[in-house]
Amino acid sequence: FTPRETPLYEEEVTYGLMPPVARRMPEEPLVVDLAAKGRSLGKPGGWIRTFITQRRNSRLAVLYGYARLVGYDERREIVPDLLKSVEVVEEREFTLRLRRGHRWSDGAPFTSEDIRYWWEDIANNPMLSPSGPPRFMLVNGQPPQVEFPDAQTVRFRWAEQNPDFLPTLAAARPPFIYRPSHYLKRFHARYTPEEALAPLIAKHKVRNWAALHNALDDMFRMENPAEPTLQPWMAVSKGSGTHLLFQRNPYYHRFDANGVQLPYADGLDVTVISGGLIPAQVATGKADLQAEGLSFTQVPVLVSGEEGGGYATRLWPSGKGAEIALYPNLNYNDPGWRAVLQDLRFRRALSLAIDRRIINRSLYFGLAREGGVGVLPMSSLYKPERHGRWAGYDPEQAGALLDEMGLRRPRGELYRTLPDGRPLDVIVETAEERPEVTDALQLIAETWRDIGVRLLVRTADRDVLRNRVYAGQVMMAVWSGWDNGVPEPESNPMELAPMMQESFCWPKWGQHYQTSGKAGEPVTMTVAARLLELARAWRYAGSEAERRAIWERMLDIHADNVLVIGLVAEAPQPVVVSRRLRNVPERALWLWDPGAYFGIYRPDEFFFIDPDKKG
Amino acid sequence: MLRYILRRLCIMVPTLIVVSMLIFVVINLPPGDYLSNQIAELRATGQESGLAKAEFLRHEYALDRPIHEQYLIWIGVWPGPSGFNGLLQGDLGWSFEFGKPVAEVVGETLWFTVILNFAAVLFVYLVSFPLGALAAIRANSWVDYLAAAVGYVGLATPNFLLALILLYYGQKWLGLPIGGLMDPRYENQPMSWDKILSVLHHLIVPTIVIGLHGTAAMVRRLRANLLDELGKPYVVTAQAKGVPPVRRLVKYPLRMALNPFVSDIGSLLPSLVSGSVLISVVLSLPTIGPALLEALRSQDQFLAGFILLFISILVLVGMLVSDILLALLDPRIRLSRRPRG
Amino acid sequence: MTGTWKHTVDPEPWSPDDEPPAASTLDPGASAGRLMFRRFLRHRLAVLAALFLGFSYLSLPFVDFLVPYGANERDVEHLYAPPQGVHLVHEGRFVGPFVYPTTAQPDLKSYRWRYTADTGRPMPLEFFCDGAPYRFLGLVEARLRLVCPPPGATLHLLGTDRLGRDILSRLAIGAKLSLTVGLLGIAVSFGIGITLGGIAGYFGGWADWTVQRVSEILKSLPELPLWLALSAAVPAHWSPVTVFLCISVILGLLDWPSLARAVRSRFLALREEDFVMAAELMGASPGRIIRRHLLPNFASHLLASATLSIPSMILGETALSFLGLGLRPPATSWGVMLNDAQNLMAVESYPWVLSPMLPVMLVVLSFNFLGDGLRDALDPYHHA
Amino acid sequence: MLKVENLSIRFGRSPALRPVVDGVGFSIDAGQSVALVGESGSGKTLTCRSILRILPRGAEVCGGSILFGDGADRVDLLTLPSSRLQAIRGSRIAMIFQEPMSALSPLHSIGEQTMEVLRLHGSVSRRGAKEECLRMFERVGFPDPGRAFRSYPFQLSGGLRQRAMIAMAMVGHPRLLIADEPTTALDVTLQAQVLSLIKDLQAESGMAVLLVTHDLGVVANMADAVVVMRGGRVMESGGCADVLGAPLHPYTRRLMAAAPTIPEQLPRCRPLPVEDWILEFHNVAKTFERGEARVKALDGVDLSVRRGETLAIVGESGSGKTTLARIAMLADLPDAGGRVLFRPDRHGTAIDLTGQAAAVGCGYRRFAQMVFQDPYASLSPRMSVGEIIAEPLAIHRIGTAVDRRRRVRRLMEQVGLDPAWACRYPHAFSGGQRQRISIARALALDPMLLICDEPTSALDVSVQAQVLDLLEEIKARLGLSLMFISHDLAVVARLANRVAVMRAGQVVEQAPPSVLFSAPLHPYTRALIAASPTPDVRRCIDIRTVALGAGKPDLWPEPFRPPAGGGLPLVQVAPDHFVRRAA
Ligand SMILES: Nc1ncnc2c1ncn2[C@@H]1O[C@H](COP(=O)(O)OP(=O)(O)OP(=O)(O)O)[C@@H](O)[C@H]1O
Ligand SMILES: Nc1ncnc2c1ncn2[C@@H]1O[C@H](COP(=O)(O)OP(=O)(O)OP(=O)(O)O)[C@@H](O)[C@H]1O
Ligand SMILES: [Mg+2]
Ligand SMILES: [Mg+2]
Repeated sequence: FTPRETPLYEEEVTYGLMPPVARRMPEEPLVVDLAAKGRSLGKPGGWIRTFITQRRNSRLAVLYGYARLVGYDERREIVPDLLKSVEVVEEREFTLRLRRGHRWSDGAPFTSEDIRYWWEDIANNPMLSPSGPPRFMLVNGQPPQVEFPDAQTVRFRWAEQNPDFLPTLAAARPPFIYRPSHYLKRFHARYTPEEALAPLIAKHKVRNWAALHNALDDMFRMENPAEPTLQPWMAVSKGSGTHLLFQRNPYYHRFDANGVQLPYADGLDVTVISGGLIPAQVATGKADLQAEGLSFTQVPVLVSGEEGGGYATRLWPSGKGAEIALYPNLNYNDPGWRAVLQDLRFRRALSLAIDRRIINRSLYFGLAREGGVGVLPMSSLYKPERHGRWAGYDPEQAGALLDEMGLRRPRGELYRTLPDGRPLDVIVETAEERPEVTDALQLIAETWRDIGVRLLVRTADRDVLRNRVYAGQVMMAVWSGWDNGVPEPESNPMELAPMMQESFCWPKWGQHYQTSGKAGEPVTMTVAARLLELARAWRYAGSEAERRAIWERMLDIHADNVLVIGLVAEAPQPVVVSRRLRNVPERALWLWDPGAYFGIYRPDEFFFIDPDKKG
Repeated sequence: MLRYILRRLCIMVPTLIVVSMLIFVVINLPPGDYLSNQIAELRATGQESGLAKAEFLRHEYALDRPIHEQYLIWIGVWPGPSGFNGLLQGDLGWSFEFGKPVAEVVGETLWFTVILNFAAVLFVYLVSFPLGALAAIRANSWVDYLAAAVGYVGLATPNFLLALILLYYGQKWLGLPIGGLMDPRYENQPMSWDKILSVLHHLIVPTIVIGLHGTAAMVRRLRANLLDELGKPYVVTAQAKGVPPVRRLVKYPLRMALNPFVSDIGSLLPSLVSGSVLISVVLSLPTIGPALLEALRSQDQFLAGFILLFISILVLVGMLVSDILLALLDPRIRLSRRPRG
Repeated sequence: MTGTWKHTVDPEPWSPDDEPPAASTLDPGASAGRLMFRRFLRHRLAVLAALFLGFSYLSLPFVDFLVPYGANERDVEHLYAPPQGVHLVHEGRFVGPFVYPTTAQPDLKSYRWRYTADTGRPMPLEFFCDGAPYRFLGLVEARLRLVCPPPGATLHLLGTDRLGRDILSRLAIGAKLSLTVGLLGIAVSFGIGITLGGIAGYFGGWADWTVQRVSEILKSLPELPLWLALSAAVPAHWSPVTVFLCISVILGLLDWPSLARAVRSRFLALREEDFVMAAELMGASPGRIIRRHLLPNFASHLLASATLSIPSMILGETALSFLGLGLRPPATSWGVMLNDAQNLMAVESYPWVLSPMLPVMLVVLSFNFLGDGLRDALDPYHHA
Repeated sequence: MLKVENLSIRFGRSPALRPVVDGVGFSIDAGQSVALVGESGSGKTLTCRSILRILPRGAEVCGGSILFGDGADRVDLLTLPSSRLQAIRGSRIAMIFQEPMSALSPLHSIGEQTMEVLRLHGSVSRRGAKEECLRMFERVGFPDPGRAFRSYPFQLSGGLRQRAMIAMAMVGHPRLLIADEPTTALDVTLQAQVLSLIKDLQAESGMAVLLVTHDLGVVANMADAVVVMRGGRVMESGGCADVLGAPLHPYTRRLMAAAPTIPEQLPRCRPLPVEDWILEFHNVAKTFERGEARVKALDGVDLSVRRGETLAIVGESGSGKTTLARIAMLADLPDAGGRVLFRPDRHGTAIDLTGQAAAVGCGYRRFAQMVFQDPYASLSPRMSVGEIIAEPLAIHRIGTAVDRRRRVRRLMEQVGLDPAWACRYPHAFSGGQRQRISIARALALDPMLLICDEPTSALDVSVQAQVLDLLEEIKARLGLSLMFISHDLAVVARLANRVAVMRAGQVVEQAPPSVLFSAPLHPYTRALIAASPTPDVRRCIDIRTVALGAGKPDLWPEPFRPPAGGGLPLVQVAPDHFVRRAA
């Protein structure tokens, strides 16, 4: 294995501005076996052009870069990446081993000091972390014992199991438990005297050193180009304006078998533009890799532009539990309604009264998968018999269920009434970020009308909606179903149980659990209590089989109780890929976590066949 | 006159206080605040790792205090967590959304905003004055009808749609650029001829889209007002003096017809900043408009508050300017001899 | 010098009391209103516009009867169907109005529906037939329609949208809202604007001061956040139409300062005119002076402004729906339809969904010409 | 130089309509003046305007030609391309418009508007143009040309505005001057001054003048030839001496007969109820502020009007007559210290109008009416004449709509207007017709007190006589009290019970007409009377000497000369005869 110099940096190296690649790389680089993955070896060069819709999406370099201490591979298994290895003992003790000679993008060595700095000077500094260390570092409220035996080794040891630790490190948004201490110490009051900090505070127009530190330490959004990174691409432009450039990191730790340092592409060329314009831009060939801002409705335009734009449109299935799902709020404030919503028959009836085929056909050209919320076939937890339960279109049965509940239709009226005489108006609230949702609701309204249920739609801003749900003011919300549609037994089943305020079925129960009973309401429904119990048990389960069993049970409960009413899943997400760009999977799962969208498909391995040609 | 201006300036102070309070209240009307929303969002999407920063900021910017205290801290008459840091002290606050001081966010976009809207205003005036005058002189002729039809096509097409159509076909057939105010490669570059050209190139579509509405409105109003004046005897006098037609029109009836437009300057200035919000959003122009909308949506309160306050100040200044101009324009208003009311 | 002049006398016979013949151009006795009407009639386009608008408004109560489909009637088999023609002659034989049935095939290359017409099977249209039920005048359940598609075929003269709804029918039904509700907003804002502006401009002094301050505060009040806040505050069980109505009124309540300022500044100048003083000296009340003397002299501007607000009245909701406040389904209006059409898809692939632009344009232009005609009719200097 | 042949103008195309100008022809040579006289509404103004081709919209020349220039550059103005016409307008042919208030742009200062002519047609610098203007302002009798230069029309009195109009026309030294009633708003001495100025220019540059006027006295003194018009047709034309001396056409004769003159011997006044004042001014002063400068328009006026009496006010243009009238009508408030008292009933208490304007206002507004000096501006342009005349009735809610319409017809007939015109708008009338509309409106309410600001200045003598008869009749019938402002001393002599002569914001002499016209005391009064022209070609006044007027006050003889820095009191010299002089 002989490393080869990157053409982009050849000049710098010849003039001595940068050490040659052999001295830049870690002593133990990560050599990727592309052939084993069925990918081809590429050549370095070229910039990948793409668009984002908002400035804050500049995090995209961290998503596409997807360099994590440990990361998921394409099969969604966790493997070391920045780390040379990680040793786990009983899921309580984690020993992280760094790569010797690994360097930050500015050439400074990456050592255990960087992790210590994070733990001692950031996570446990009351100024920088007013509410203490992050929650994933606490088990039953207790922090770990942390040791730094040498420059390459870090050991975390908890009293009890912490199964979430590694998945969190591999998340789309990683916690960055390592920070460039050599850079950040300059802004930390513990290491830098006040006199030296004062001018910096003034220059950055912030109020104190902590604010300064916070502003300059931005590993995720990479807003500060001066801050070194370990990602394959580092920010070069100041990050102002609408054009962001991320250039290859000369000290990156991954290489291909030929000794070519990854990433292949010299950089990411990111333009901020409004969502409505992205299809127009893409259709004229202005993007090499684009998925953000594209939706299925635009596919005809994208396809018609393929010839002129020199790209191909691929449709990746979405990896969410459901693309659109209705969340009956089991904690709705109105007691009469709450009883109805908690009634299993009601939820089943509503689900049965949705004609998912028409929705699929009208909105997704029939390409999505009709069915309730559940795991997707890609997951090992998938069971076909769970799939269609209570999700077929059967208005008769639905009507019968409602009749059985005593929700009668007064003579000559179109809609039923509640037992207390109020009209059966189901108010569904949506954040209206996708036009499909409104259409789907309209279609649902029609079929629900047939069973005597009136659907009223109300739109609110995403944040407003969320706050209203938490407060129990929303009867039913529309959102996407389960963020992770492809869980494995190791995935935390929190989402399926009333363990967090954030899940729209039971915000108050979730809050109760989260705050250990300080706020919210205790679980009153047996099914929910059972789920809670199972999720707790998952945490202490010793083996994979045990966890799998728990998962199965939870999934069964969900499928049977229709706690969330899913409409369709695996909605096609258009992904536009330039014909010049290689190693991009033909079809893959489009998922935030685990996945980081493109991240786990390793965009640092994507390459241009003709890197010298200007795009 | 000077005394009048000074007096008006004094009146502006209480007005401004009232407005600033209203703004603050309105911004805080939706439940929650940026950071608590962000915290919720991070939790909901399982991004626990982002929380520390948000919590830090929440305390640092006193979002955990009651609203009246927040207002006073914002204004700068109440000590915040790190002393008096408010508008009065020149600290515009922090934009959570952009992750930098408000002053920086606004400073960047303000330039583009001014350029863009200046172009639009210029377009409006350059096109609508001749066209309006022509439509008035040749009232009910084909020129008039054509001007009306074109104007109303602009008015009757939703802005976004118009923008989209112009953009798409402009790009397809004329190679006009889409979105942004300049070619990305000139960003953060020193000013150069190419950069200016690029900006101009990018300005074409937005200017038309933003300007068309105003132009159409102006043409119609100008035509109506001019038609009223054209029959007046003093115009005949000018004719008898041998004043050439164009000059005659501009000097006499046009000046008279200007009155309602001058009174509207008050809204011209702020529209320089905010008028094009939605269009800028659609065309993804880096103006202050999208920043405002985004800030409002996400309750980025210091940013939104400052922009809104800024716009209000512009409104007030614009009204003042318009009153002064009105008096300058019409001596009868300036030297009114009749006491009343 | 005087001698150079020839002394001539008009040869015609003359008697001292014959009045010089009246050189009147207008016939005597006609009232001012009649004359105005006659002047209006001379403006061809205005008359045409008035007729068109009159027809449109008069037919509003009956649109449900006139169109073949209901506003929310969907046809899953005809998503994004292109406009369909009505034919009269089939293979050289006169059949009467008929359509060819069409069928859709998915085109999985371009992800579009392709429609093929079965030109072998002419299917005559039905008239005065039963279609989907609707509420006639909002009261009586009815099914009778002027024309229906033959069973097994469709009648989409302007095509269908993404959910397979007939665009022509939606257009006609949407007119009910588009042509009415927004007018309310205009009325409110004009009412307030003219009254307050008039008072401020005519009286000056503290009245002016107060109106000025209020309008300043109102104008500098941020509208955007207000809308955002409002969108959160609207109760869910309100029907979309009620919401829209409310918003139109609120829009009107917020919109008056501009007009008020224009009125005020014009009145400030006008009140210095002698004829205003003359009226005052005759003892006319301020209200009368404003109404009879000042406003008519500003009528052109007001008319122009009013016609200019028509498009925003029809399309205002498109901007509002951007902020989540617009009309929501199942209510239909032109704004909603255009809003749906606001994407490249429409422009590029399904241009017929843009067809609501046509009636908007027609209505707006009609209002404009109507306004022009009125202006000319009111203008004493105007000679056609 | 100008030859108008067979000119016909009409409104509207319909052949049923008679042309308003029908076959008019005349010619003017360089240096000559032709006077166009005739009935109000006979088409004089239209004829003049057709020369410059600035007819109102809707009017159309349907025949004839207008040749201008001599020899080779003779052109037909009716067919000339408009670009060439542009060059002629203002520079070679200039026009003085009949109604100066409306004809001046309200937004530009007088100086600016005047200068424009020079700047357009000569290649004069700004400085030069301004100097030229100031010189011309001086010549047309502006007391303070510099101030006038900066003034806006609404700040000037009617006479000053007219002078501005004249200056604007003459500053370009045109070859043909069309003067449409150029001196109606001027007092007789100023009138003489302006006429002499015109004569001077004629002599200097051979300017031709087309003079439209109602004042046969002016015709007699100015014109070489006369064209008499009626109903759009020329009744008689010829040399001035011929026509005025030996009129052939019966209409001309009637016109001559109707011309009022100051009789040699006025009958002594009928005694009036002595102390029944309906309106009293006590120490009324009015100061206007123009930037830094202050203009004292009225300076301690004490005047009273008896019930049933006609008080005529004559005086120098700009002496504050209109201001006084406006104060009487409460359109302006006098400076502090002044009082205006109104006594509604014979023995009732006097009400101070300045004090409680609003409270009394309404009653007062019902009883007191005013005829404005500039009728055009005082008529709402967007109301038909019928509506205008009926408006006072509508305001005070008198009668039904039908009653009002009947009343309008009656009033229109009384002032000599065709009632069929009730639906027309003010702009479609001639100057004189508008003046009559204004009078009709003022009479609509049968007022108790009528204030007329030059109500007959634009009327030809026969119509004027008709209107004066009407006023006298109403006065006799209703006991109307009249405050009558006029420059025409002949009219004053006929109508007034008492005359007040004003100068520079003060009353300088006050007496019954019989006394005043036979034995004037004040030098200014004397000058005024001397300057009044008579319609007799044989008794021409020497315009040049009378134009000097009474001269500057410091040239007056001793008892009348105001001491430096002080004023003189008003001294009673006989019962009812007051004069301002040293006691
Ligand atoms: N715009 C118009 N429309 C219709 N008739 C008009 C219009 N202007 C003038 N006239 C009529 O034309 C006739 C002639 O008007 P003109 O102004 O020439 O009269 P004049 O001789 O100047 O009268 P005066 O001495 O009163 O000024 C009048 O009867 C008038 O009513
Ligand atoms: N609004 C004003 N601002 C300043 N000066 C004014 C104003 N109105 C009138 N004046 C001045 O006051 C003086 C008196 O004006 P007024 O109109 O009373 O004169 P008048 O006697 O009616 O003259 P005329 O016979 O020419 O109409 C004039 O010098 C005039 O310029
Ligand atoms: Mg005239
Ligand atoms: Mg006067």
